[in-house]
Amino acid sequence: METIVFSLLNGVIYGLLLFMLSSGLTLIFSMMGVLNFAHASFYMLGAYFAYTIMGVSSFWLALFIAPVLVGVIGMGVEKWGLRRVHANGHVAELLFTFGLAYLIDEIVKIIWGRTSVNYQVPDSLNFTLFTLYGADYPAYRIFMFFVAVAMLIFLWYMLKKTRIGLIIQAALTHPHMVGHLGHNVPLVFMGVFGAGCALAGLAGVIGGNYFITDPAMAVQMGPIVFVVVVVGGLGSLEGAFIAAMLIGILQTSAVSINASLADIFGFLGLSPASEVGEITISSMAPMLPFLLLVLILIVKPTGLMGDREV
Amino acid sequence: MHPPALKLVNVHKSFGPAKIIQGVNLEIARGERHAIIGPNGAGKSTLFNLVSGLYSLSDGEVQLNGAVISGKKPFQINRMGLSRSFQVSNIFANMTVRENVRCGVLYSMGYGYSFWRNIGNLKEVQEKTAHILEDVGLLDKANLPASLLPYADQRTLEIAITIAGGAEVIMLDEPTAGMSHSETDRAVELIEKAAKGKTLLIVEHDMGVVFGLADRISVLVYGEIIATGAPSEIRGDPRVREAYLGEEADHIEGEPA
Amino acid sequence: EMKIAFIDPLSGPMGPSGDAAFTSYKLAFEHINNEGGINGEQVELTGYDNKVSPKESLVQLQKAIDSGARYIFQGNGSSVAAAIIDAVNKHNARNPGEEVLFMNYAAVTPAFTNEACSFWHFRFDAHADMKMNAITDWITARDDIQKVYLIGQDYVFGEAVAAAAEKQLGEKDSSIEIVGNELHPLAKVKDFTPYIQKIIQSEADAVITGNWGQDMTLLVKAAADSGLTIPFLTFYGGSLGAVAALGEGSIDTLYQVSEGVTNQEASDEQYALIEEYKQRFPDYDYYYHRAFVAAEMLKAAAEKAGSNEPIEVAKALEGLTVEGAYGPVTMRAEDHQAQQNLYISTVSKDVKYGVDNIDLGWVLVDNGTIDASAAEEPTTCEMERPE
Amino acid sequence: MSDFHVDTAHTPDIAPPPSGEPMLKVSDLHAYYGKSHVLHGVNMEIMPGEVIALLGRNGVGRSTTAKAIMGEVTPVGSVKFKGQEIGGMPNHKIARLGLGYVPESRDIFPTMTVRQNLMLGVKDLRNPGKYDVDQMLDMFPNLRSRADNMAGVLSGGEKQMLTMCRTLMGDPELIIIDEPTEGLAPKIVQQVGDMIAEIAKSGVSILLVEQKLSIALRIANRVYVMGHGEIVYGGTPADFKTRDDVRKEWLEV
Amino acid sequence: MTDMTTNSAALAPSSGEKFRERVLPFILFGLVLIVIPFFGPSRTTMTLLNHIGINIVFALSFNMLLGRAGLLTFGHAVYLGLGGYFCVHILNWIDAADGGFWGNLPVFSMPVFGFAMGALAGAVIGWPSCRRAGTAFAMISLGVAELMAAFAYMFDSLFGGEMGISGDRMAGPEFLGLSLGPLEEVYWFIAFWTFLGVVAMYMFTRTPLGKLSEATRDNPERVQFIGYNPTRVRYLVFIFAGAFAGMAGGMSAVQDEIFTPESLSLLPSGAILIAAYVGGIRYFSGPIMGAIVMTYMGSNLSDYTAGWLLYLGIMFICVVMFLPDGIAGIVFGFWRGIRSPDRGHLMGKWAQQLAGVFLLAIGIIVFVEVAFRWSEGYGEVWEPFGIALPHDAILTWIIGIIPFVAGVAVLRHVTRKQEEV
Ligand SMILES: Nc1ncnc2c1ncn2[C@@H]1O[C@H](COP(=O)(O)OP(=O)(O)OP(=O)(O)O)[C@@H](O)[C@H]1O
Ligand SMILES: Nc1ncnc2c1ncn2[C@@H]1O[C@H](COP(=O)(O)OP(=O)(O)OP(=O)(O)O)[C@@H](O)[C@H]1O
Ligand SMILES: CC(C)C[C@H](N)C(=O)O
Ligand SMILES: [Mg+2]
Ligand SMILES: [Mg+2]
Repeated sequence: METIVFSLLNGVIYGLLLFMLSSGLTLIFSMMGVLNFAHASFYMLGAYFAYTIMGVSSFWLALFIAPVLVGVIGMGVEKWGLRRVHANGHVAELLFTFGLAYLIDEIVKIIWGRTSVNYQVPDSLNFTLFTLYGADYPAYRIFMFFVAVAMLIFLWYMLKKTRIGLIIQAALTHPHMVGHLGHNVPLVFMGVFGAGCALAGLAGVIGGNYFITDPAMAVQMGPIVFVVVVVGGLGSLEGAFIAAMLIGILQTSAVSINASLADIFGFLGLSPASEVGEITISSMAPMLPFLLLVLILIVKPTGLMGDREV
Repeated sequence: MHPPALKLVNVHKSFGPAKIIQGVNLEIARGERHAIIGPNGAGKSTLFNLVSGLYSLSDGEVQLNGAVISGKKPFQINRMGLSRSFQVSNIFANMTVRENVRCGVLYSMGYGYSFWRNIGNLKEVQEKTAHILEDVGLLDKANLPASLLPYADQRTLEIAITIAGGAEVIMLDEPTAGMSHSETDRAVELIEKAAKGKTLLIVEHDMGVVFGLADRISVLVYGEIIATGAPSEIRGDPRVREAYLGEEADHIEGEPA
Repeated sequence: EMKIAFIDPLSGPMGPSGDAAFTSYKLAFEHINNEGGINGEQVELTGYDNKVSPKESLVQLQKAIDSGARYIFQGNGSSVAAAIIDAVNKHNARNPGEEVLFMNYAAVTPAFTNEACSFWHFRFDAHADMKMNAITDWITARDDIQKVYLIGQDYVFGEAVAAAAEKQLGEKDSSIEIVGNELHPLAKVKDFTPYIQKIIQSEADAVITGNWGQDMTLLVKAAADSGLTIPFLTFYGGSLGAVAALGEGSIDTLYQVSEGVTNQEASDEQYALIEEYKQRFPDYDYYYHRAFVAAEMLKAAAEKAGSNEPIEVAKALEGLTVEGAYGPVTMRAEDHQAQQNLYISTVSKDVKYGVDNIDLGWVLVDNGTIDASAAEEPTTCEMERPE
Repeated sequence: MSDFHVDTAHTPDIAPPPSGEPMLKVSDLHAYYGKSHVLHGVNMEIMPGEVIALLGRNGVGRSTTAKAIMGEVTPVGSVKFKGQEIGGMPNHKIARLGLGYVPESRDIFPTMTVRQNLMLGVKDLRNPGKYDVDQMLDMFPNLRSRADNMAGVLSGGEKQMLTMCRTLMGDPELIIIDEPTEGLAPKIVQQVGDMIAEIAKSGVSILLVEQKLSIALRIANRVYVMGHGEIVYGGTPADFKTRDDVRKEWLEV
Repeated sequence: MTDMTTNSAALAPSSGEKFRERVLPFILFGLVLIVIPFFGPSRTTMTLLNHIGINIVFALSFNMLLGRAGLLTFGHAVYLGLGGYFCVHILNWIDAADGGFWGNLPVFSMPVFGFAMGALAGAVIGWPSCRRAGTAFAMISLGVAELMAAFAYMFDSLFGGEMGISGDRMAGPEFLGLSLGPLEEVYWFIAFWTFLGVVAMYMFTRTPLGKLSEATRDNPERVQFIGYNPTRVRYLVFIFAGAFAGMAGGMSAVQDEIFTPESLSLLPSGAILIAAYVGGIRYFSGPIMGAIVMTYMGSNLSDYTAGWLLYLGIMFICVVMFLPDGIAGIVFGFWRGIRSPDRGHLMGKWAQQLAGVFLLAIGIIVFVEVAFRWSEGYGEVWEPFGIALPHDAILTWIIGIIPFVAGVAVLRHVTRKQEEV
């Protein structure tokens, strides 16, 4: 029971963070068809900006300014980089963002050093909310929860309920037609890319102090974010949410399961002393998302909720 | 008595709720040159896609020389002797013209997926390629990348790839679309030559081409064949006039070769 | 000029660990150079970043050797050390007359000075069994610890720590129960909360961990967040940031075994060194005492041999004793394992030298001194020596 | 590019347009697809309130003319709308000047409802045009019954109506409509024709690219005929009806 | 095109042309390989050359997928890794064997085993993944790479955990008198297999399957209608690509004598992607050039500057944005240019472009170098050519900004003029 409750609590938090990260990527992909490899780098930028802003001002200010800064950078990238590459096709776009990720990582190292910075949870959120089965539950996690939910609502509202959402959705399939109706499609695209990056930046502000802010954070988060987006179904916000939760809970609960493969498959004659038998579920946690990715792509290439093939 | 080269039995196709092909029955005899005409969106290309295996049928059956081909993969159908072209040029853009045609030749000459033979040393392949290029008049552009060809030449290349494999049944989807008068004339000449002794199924909006080339014509409207017959019958058919030809029927001249 | 290569992570998650040692060697060799070098030759120390990757380390090793370095210092990661030992053995066999020596200052998998020992390898840190001995002694002496949780990094060293703990606890006090034995991926975990959750549920009274670098810091950070306050018996609680992460919570919960503690009684000279280090490298604290010892032993051996040729120096190092700031250090000739005093310390407010730029620091616990003779462990090494 | 310029506007077959300030003036317009040269110097003028039919055989470049005006293909030459050069302008700016375009491909947004499609035609919500959604739906009862359906399931004729209404929502002064009756059943062709006549009555100028002479001649004030990438004839429907030679040479197969 | 005869033989290149274009380059390549050791390269250079050889084979095998078959993969290192691991195991079996098959097996043959293992891995992993192309294929390859790396960390007995597995290349009987101990001997080994690999992969492009892989890249739909199954074509090419990657793994096993799980991960896969792309994926020789340049930079640039990764990133982005044909595109463009009639005009343009790039590079280098030293925080000052450029001096920033702006201006000017033509 305890195990389940804790796994859920932690899994949901991790899942929400994954969702925050992948929502921007989903946004960008569904609008522009660009798989942004540098997305996790924008997440990292968000964390570092927040750290720097917090140094001179407060966390709350950082919470607003850092994502905006990241968004502006994203818009610049779209305007001067991505747009040019667009003509050479999706592979070129993908490689462009791939290179961009390298570049951002290096620049971050120049500015903030090669080791982690001390980006801390603000004092106002640094208290124990409740104690459950002898373990404290920090208030910050609940804060994360609310921010993620707010993001979900905001995105959903933007995509489904506003005219901008409509324009973007229309521009995805018929960009020229939307232009002929008098809407500025390049501006919309730039805005979308910027917004997607800003969302990544926001995730960075929130996640950077929950985890750790160092130059490796982008590389470590990058692949998993792709897993979320692809498993959820490219371009599907709901899918990304479900996949993020699924992966968050899956991975966290795997860590808390002590059973080994032999315990599970013992009836097949798998010996606990054998190399395969002694592998524990918890040690398999890191590879589960990727297993899921490969399986999903083979079985259902549209992902859980997507309506088009990757 | 030979079975018909191509036989469509009660062919249906729906995309979701949209019923695009609604029960087409058609027999095309060996050696026949058959044209399908009809308004845009009637389902002509869809019919081609069904026959050639790109789409799967919702209902009905397609036979090639008596053998059922519906349900087979496009490459299997191709190997059974049916080859098609596309309405929008569908060539290998980054390869040269010669390579394009050579790819079309390879399978029919039995080279399959071979990876132990140097393609340059395959004499027959080279000769057949050159032969086809000469026939279609692209020999002088053989070493140009296909994407650099002018539009009409790309259409010609499209036909060349289609006939390269030497299939018995050739299906051409608007082969002269976008060609000028003289180009169209040349294309018709080429098609006649290539289809000699073979079965030809062609979709065209250019009535000059259709009436000049076809032995028989079928008219497809809203997924149904409303008339099939010799060109003269079709021209006079009031339903066809109403649905497709309109005033134009009066202007179609004889049947120039 | 005597070229010395330092191969360790200098960037990435484990970067600070390597850099802290690198700065220590810089200062140590600077002092040696100021005093006229080794046998009159100035030491030139160069850092090579290996990102804790064995394969990358070999590339860097090759580069170092090609640039003329004959002494290789490395410590972060036994997996790397194993690769370097292997590569150095091969190099020395294939290139007689151009031998290089591997000076291991921190990779403490016991095998390196037992079954896998090599004439070309010298270890200046006490190995895992030796340190674990100190820890298990301390635990068995405490009556309130009945359940112990083992957590470590999933690689040779982590496995060695776990094995040593299991074996020694079983031998010393069969009433102590091991309620968890967990290995997690090296330098990849970002959130230890699920692991801490497991520890809480196991109702353990103490945790033993060999974690280092980021894995140490994040582990105790997650523990603090979840309100877990049982003792953590560590090899590397002194890793950058761990004390800061726990804050005052680290008092009497964070323990470590090391070859010296800055706040223990020492000479003025030593105090001056500690202060100089902090002043030069404000990001770090004086932590790698053995780096200074290793540099000193190298100098002593070379001068004893009267040569900077590795093979001569190696022979001279065998059995050499130098007087360190926290007691004598002897390089045992049998297996090239340094023998020295070990100290168990914990965090206190009442200190001369704080760490992590806060006013908490390490102090010796009662009876925290283990004499070199008590810390000594037998070896199974059958060393092949060049004639 | 060749610099020399044949002023076809004064060849005998092209009657001068009514005098006045043209709403749209296309002069010596060339266009290319890659290396193929499709438009070879198109000249035409459209006066305010006029309905112009652009005729020609398949593939002569009528659609390309429309696309070049709208910036869909790069225009080489001059395109002036209300006196302003619009060649090279981004397409949304052209649209905002009051030039509407209904392309051949229709391009409805299939996953949105009819109503949403219409709403997207409004350029600026704070400043809507003279039509609102309800008026549009009144005009086309067919559409009203499907207002909340996904546009993707509409029939071809309905789609065509929807695209035209959508463009009207943006309050254009001139609409370029490309082959509105292509592939439509004769009955629907009739309907669409009526609708265009309706729109024209409300004062919007129309450039109609059309193949069906019956419709074109019924609603147009003037007719242009294209051949080989240029305008080869211009005149009133009445004059055109007398010109069998033009029909024979440029329109029939 | 000049020869416009209807003679079919004239279509194919003449034997002279064939020789010049298809045989001569390989003879030259072989000669270069043979001549290099006579310049007496240092051990460092030898190691570098050996790694270049390995990466040439690896990059070419990668390009069989990306450049030729249009399959973008983020997991190509998996096949190199598996091939390499297999060979390290064999090295150990040879070492342990007393006679028998393993005892008599020369280490020289390792690449053959790597090839076989790579092919096997390609056949197994390719089976599910080749059913998809495009982004789905790319994502599957990414998942597979992460999965294999995680898997490798779990199975110590096969992959040796963090530590990896090492072997001894001097084990077993000598072959061709090569003990493979000293680096010079390893060089001959690498040179032999590199040459063989390059020739084999070139020949592959000339087979029907090779041509079909290009056709499938350009238009998988159409391939179906000329009688081929695009999935089958991809799958077969995938197996070959895996095999040659495995061969590179075998070469690497002998050169480095160690394999670790991280060699299966995304990082080396990404590195080879960059190398091939920078070299130019549209040319057969592109990846070769890319492998040479990137391996050199990867191992040597870091000696000159801490910012080498940043330079690599900038370079890669520039290639993606401005030179989609990569280094090979420049080289061949230059070669064509100097033989074309308006070479005078072209030379002028190139000179301007070169000047622009040069200025831009100066600007960037100043920024990066100064920034790096500033960020190190040890107060080191960059002194190129004896001019001290501390980060807080205005002069520094002037020296950075002026060439940068000038470079951008020159390059824009050249592009503009080009567009006007
Ligand atoms: N994959 C598909 N999904 C949904 N609808 C389709 C699909 N393919 C074709 N259609 C629809 O089927 C109808 C018939 O299309 P088809 O391309 O067969 O027409 P056609 O007779 O060839 O017309 P044209 O003369 O313009 O080429 C069209 O309304 C088209 O929108
Ligand atoms: N995207 C394109 N790429 C290359 N050529 C094209 C393209 N679009 C059209 N063309 C060619 O340009 C010429 C003019 O095309 P356009 O679409 O303007 O003709 P049209 O007069 O509108 O005829 P229709 O609409 O009846 O086919 C044709 O020869 C056509 O084949
Ligand atoms: C730097 C040290 C913490 C390394 C560790 N003791 C090991 O042997 O792997
Ligand atoms: Mg069609
Ligand atoms: Mg048209």
